Amino acid sequence: MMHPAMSITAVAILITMSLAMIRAMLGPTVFDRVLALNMFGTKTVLLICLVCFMMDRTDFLDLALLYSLINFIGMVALLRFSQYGGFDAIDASSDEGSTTGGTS
Amino acid sequence: MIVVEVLAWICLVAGSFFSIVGGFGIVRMPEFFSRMHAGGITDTLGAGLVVLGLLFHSDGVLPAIKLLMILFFLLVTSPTACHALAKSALSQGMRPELENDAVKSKATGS
Amino acid sequence: MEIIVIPILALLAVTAVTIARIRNLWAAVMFTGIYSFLSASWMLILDAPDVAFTEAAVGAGIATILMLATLSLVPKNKHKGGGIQNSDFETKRLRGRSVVGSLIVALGTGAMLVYGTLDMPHFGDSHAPIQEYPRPSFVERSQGDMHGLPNVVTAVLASYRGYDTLGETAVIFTAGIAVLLILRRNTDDNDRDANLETTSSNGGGSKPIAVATTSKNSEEAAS
Amino acid sequence: MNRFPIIRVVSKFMIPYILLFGLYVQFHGDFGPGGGFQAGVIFASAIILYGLVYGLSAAQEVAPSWLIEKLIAVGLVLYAGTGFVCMALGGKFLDYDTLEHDLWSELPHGQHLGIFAVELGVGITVTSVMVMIYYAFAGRDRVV
Repeated sequence: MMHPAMSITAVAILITMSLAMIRAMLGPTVFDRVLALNMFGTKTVLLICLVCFMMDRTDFLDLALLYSLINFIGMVALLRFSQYGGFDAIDASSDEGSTTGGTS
Repeated sequence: MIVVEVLAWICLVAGSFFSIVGGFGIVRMPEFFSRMHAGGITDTLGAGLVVLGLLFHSDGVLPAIKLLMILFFLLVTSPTACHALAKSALSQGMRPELENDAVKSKATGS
Repeated sequence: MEIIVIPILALLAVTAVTIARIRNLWAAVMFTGIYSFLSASWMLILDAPDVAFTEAAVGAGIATILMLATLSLVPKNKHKGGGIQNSDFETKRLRGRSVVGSLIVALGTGAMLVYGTLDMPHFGDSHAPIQEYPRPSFVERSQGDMHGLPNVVTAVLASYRGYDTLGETAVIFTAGIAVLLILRRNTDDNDRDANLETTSSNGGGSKPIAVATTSKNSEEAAS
Repeated sequence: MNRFPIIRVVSKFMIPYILLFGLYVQFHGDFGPGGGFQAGVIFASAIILYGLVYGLSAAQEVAPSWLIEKLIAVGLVLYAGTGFVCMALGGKFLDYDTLEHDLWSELPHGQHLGIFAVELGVGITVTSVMVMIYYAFAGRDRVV
């Protein structure tokens, strides 16, 4: 079901993606780039939803679901490496982690 | 049916409007924390409205449930990532550039 | 659909050029993430959801983590601050020395590859073996063969081409073993100290040997 | 990441969904997009997320190193073993038509059962290889 509003939204999302990409290229700090990448991921999820509806293949929405889950892992990895620069200083946190995990 | 159609139009067009506004914001805003504000608009309001607009078009229960789950995960993960990003930026010495201490924060090299 | 396809392809091209040109390796890793997002959308539009699924699962999560992990193992000055001029100098030196040789190698390889394709059937030829062989095609056969499994891609991968997939699994197995042999130090064997002392060639050595070698080394150093 | 309590809580909240989605992709791959490889990668991503947030030793308590090492081989053996079972039942290697049975009607039959077993083998191998590579990277950095 090719709906005109969906085409408009898809074009708008593509414009937003290109703007986010400009920020990812310019980005003076690493955080600007991570922010742009996060935004790009969200926009990809929306674009995939729209494409599924435009092609009338709504069983492919699994792909958007997968991206909305996996995008978070990439973000956490980028943050952890930009914060600590590696895997070190992990184990100091693990003991406190068990107590925090117990209360949550 | 015409009501659903109109609602879908409104949601999709509003979602694309907020999405583009956030996109321009992330390019044009002067420094990192205000850009984060612009990014937050697209990630929550834009995404929510677009998914809501698609929800009006979905025929059948399963696509609607999947859309709701996508919306739910987006609304959980994206603000979390933004929060952690802001926190680690603050901890690495970046400060938001306020109007009255713009000179001072430039001096500290944000 | 053209209204989506053309911008996605343009963004893909821009991202690829950016990955090649950018000097900051962390930013390059992020751009590979963006490339994964775009190519997954593109494959979905091409009606290949299985490939898009693989790209989504690998490209955004695991690939980013592994590339970041590799960067974190590289010495710091390669990708932060002052090392940039150093690496620029390195590339300049290499460029001056071997541009002619590498150009010849690249052109020769390309010419051989193009020569290799000359015997292949033309693109879209209806008499090519790939169009002729499975007759009736897998798409028509798989419904009856597979008790009505709808996903033909899975049927082809796991059943009709089962040998190939067995080989692929063996390749993954071998790659995993190879990574273990190269990267792992036996941290979980309680002989971390011994492992630190000995060289990586006898990394599996037991504790007494390690102690013996270190004491010998110290004796040599003393004498 | 003990300076990010919200990330810890949200990760704890997300990991079950990622694992569940991995199982869905594994066992629904015959009907929709997906299969063993994708499911393995998703499953491994969940374990790696746990390792990134809670530390390598916490992840190794969940998925011990020795177990993962064994599972790398178990998946491949499961794949090849399906082929040998087919041979033992009188067919050719990986000829799933010999797996027809009438034991229990809920269990998949014939080709479907073969695909099921083979995809499970691929999934196990891919999961354990990915987790093992992560352990190799992370453990190396800790020692240096």
